Amino acid sequence: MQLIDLAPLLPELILVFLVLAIITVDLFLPRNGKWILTALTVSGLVLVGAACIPVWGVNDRIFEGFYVVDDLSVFFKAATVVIGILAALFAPSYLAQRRMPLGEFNTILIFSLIGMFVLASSADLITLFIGLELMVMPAYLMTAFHKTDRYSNEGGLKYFLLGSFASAILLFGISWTYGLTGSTRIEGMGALAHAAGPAGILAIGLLTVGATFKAAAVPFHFWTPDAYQGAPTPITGFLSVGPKLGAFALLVRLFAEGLGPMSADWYAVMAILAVATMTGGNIVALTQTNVKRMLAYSSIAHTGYILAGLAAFAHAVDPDIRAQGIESILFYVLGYGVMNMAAFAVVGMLQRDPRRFGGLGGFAGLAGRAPWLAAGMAILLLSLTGIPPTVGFFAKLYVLIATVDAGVAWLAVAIALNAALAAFYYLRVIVYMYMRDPEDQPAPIDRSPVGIAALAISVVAVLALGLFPEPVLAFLQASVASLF
Amino acid sequence: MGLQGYLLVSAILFGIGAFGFMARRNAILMLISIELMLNAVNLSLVAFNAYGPPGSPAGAIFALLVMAVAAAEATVGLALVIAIIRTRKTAEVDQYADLKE
Amino acid sequence: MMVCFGTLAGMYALLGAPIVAAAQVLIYLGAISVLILFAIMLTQAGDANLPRPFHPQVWVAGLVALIIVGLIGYAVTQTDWHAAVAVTAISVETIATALFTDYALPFEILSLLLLVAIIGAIYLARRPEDDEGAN
Amino acid sequence: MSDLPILSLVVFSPLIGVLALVLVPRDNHRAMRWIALLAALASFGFSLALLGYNTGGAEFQYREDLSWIPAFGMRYTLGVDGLSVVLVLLTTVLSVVSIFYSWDPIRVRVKEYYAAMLLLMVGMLGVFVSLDLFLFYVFWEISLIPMYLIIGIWGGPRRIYATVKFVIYTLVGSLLMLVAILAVAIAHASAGHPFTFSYETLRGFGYADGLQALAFVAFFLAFAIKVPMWPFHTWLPDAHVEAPTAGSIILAGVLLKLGGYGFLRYSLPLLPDAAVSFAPIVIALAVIAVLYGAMVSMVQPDLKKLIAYSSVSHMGFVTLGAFVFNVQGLQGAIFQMISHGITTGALFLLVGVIYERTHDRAIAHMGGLNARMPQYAAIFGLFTFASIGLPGLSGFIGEFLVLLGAFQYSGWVAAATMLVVIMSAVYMLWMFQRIFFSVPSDWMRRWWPSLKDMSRNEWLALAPLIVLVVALGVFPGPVLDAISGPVDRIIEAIESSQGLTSFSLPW
Repeated sequence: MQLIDLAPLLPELILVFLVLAIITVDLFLPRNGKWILTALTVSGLVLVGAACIPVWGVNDRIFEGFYVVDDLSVFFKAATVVIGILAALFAPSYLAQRRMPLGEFNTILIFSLIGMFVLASSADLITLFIGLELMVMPAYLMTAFHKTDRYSNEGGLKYFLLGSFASAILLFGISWTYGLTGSTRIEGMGALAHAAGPAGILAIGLLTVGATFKAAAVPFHFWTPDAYQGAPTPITGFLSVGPKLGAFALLVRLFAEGLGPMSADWYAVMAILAVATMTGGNIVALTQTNVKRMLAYSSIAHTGYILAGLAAFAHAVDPDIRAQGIESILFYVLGYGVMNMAAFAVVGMLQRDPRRFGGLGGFAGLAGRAPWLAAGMAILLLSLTGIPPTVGFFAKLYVLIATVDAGVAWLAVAIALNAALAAFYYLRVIVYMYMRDPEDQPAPIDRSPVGIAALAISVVAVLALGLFPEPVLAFLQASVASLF
Repeated sequence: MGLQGYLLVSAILFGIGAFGFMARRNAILMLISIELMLNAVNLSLVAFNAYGPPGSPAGAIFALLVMAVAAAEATVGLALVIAIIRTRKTAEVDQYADLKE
Repeated sequence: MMVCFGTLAGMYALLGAPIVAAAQVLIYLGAISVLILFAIMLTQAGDANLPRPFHPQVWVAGLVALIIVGLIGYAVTQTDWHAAVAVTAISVETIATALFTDYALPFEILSLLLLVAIIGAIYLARRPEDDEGAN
Repeated sequence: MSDLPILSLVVFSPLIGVLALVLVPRDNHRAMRWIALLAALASFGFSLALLGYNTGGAEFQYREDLSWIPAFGMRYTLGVDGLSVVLVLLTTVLSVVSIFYSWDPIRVRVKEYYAAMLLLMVGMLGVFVSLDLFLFYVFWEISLIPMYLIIGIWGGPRRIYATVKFVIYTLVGSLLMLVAILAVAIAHASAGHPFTFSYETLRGFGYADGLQALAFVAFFLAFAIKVPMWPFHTWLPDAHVEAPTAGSIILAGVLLKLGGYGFLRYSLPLLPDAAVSFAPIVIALAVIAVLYGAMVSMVQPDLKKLIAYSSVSHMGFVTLGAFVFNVQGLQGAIFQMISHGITTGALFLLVGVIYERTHDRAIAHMGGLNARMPQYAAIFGLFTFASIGLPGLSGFIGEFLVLLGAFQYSGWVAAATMLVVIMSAVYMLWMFQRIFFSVPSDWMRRWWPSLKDMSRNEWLALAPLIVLVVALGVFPGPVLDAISGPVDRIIEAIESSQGLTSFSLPW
């Protein structure tokens, strides 16, 4: 094998070297020099992002067809890098206060990113499955990362057990797909249509259950709140976004690319799952008084909106409109990634005192105590609600356009009503921040410069992408075009 | 006993695993149940491979890879169990109910 | 459990995949079972007699599991496996060659997976006091 | 002159004020007040340039058109016709008034307050000048959040309940409207046209009946909640009672007009067939709103609530006038919006005046105020009469024209609304009598020594409104001229439509 063959793998290779570098450097760093790890991680990730540029437009299958470097995968990788950088910036201060080691955190984080890269580029069910495991295994570990904390342990174990259960189901579906089509290639999955009958349905059913389990769709969502609440807060931010990005990469690969030709068969299931997921997530989030848990449930609702994009893809016939469904998924995942991570980071900043668990009370009167932080959080919450001019609004708009265009306007109405429902609990946090007086002993605020800077960047990005999404849209449309 | 026979065995094994996962409340036993499910998958993979188009070892290799994944899962899972037992002294999942409202 | 793993190895051998059978013996019987036994011994030192081995909703679980088996069984029996004729034995060489040529990439990724599992497990299982002192 | 982007300047000069506010130190309230006032005045100054609107010229003037998000054909298109011009002027005037009036009453979180007020201005002005449906929606939503904060932070004791109710009501309507906007644009695009949200392009397109009906319902919900129409009005009294005075002024003066403007600008010309078919039920709801608002007003013990319910009644006239589809009705509807904006804004301001002195708004607590505050009584009287519709003041023209329009539509509708004119005279005059001429209550006597008549600032704030209410009453000509073009266009669109033909609605 010549070295030139590896050129399309440049981003992945850099990641692997990065992770090795971190492990090595970590050994030699004094305890007060751990900040270098963050610098190393972030600069490495920036380098990975830069390495994505030459890979753009390659559109090649490598490794005997196991791995595809198309523009779609590059988009997912770029989004992954963004999320990874944010995670690496938000976490250190929180971890340091609780005496958790930075080296292991960065190592595990990057392993998870590699998993997401592999997942995004899979052209084969074998790679897909191993990529998935490589993504979620670190996620289990990160959930339990605060190992002296019983909540963290508990969340990690529950996440692990249910996640592995889902993996087994997905794997069984993959096995049957292989058995019925005689191939493990994703592009060969369309042959399942010929193997109609109970076995084909069974395979698709198992794949659906397994994949939506990973994406945390109702009714397979019950692991999320426990895992999210248990995990250290900045990690929760990553978990609610990273593995979700991966899960949607999986769904796009499996359902849009693999099962796309027979989308009429699974459209109804996806549409029902979408509505159940957004409504279920919202209704439970309404009853939460803990912001961390509320954001966890609301992330389920957001999964529902994204699934609606997939349903739009499935229902449309015109290839342009089908592409729009996928584009809406990608835009939503990216926009949601930035805003949700930042929102969790704010929750984390209010947990400087480790006995704080992100209750609403900690937010009371925040506007008076930390006006900038409150304003930033307010913008993020408005974005999560979907109020213009924010990226959250545009993301919802994209899904709405896709659904209306695909002729499933009822799904659009469901999204609209759900967004109004979600306003209840998102605005409640704003009410606490701006309209209530602080508690007697308000939660101390963690003002680490790195975290604040990352937050500022995220908020600006949320506004800028909401006002001028055009550059991302162009990138997006080009990358989805590589799928069709 | 033919492909159908193997697949039926695999189905039963998968069912037992799923039952064990849902019914047992001990983290380690749940982990074992998941291992059973993965074994069911492996059996079906190898069976499909054996009766499938000749010459391609995809299923068998996939099964090998799944075994490695299962080993990794077991490692992580047991590490998690050990960590949680340090803070709680029990492996019963029912008693891990702190993460509620 | 170990009997089950062992029987499976036999089946793999019957299915003409001796290398898989060997791996099954090595990994499951050799490694995973021992690991699990070890964990059971570690965890159940104190309370040997468990109050409730099963979840209260055991019947629901049983029903769901039966439905799963039923559905899969139905699918198995209803499908016309016309291709299913003979057992084609796969030689060790075939697998070995394939594993390091065609399947090189999944293999490499898998190695990363194992690496992170080891790192994570060591981190989690190490005693908490060591966090600050050791490195 | 013509190449100066007047409309952008009008809309965004308050935003520059917001940015300037950010830089001011937190405790320098004086600078903040001046910055806010200057920003609002700048916007008002630019809006005066719109007086050069040529009533005989092109439909939309002062146009600006820039590409924004080409992927979906969204453009930054601004432009005004006569209808927009009068509403923009109303908005800038009332904003200046309410910001100026807030100088004294608002003493906490001053920076946030003025930032919210200015942002609110941006949203409202943007709605009136957008000619792109998507841009319109963005501005529509932008106007929501500042009002939410204004009520929620500086409002009365039940402010949180009121503000959440306000937001949720509005949001449900507007999100459904968003879906309708998308549906309309996509229907146009899927007929082979390029994807666009341009109002002027989408307007002339014949949409399928089913789409029109559904889209009309969605638009109607959004606008009817904003107007607000019975039975979607319940958020309004709560919001008014809890809002700070300036918030009430803007809410009654401008925000409710967004709904009326929406009917006239979007519901009728965009979906004429559905509008024709739905008109009877809308008129029925409007008549109910007019009657209901008036009847409930009669029994209100709280001054602000009384005026709030009278708004429901008065805004019912607007909807009624809009949906009878004749020149008088439409002109009356627009004029009524302007007049209601001025009089109700002024009335809320006057309620604020007494509230600042006594911290109470219960009508039963007051009485005999004429003796202590004669100037106040005189102004209050002026606006009470304007609200009743006394000839010579602005309120008369609007109500009279709507009645004429309603009469052409149906004698019964006209008779029912005529009844309300009498009822409104009853409750307004009764209120006026109770406040100013009855025997002062014991409670009021306690405040007696501290009751001062109108201050200079209060006079200054009210002066423009006094001038306008008289001027419009005596010389309605310019406004009627300005809106005649838009009214004719609406009539044209309606008359060329057949109603929904493919299916009949049950009325």
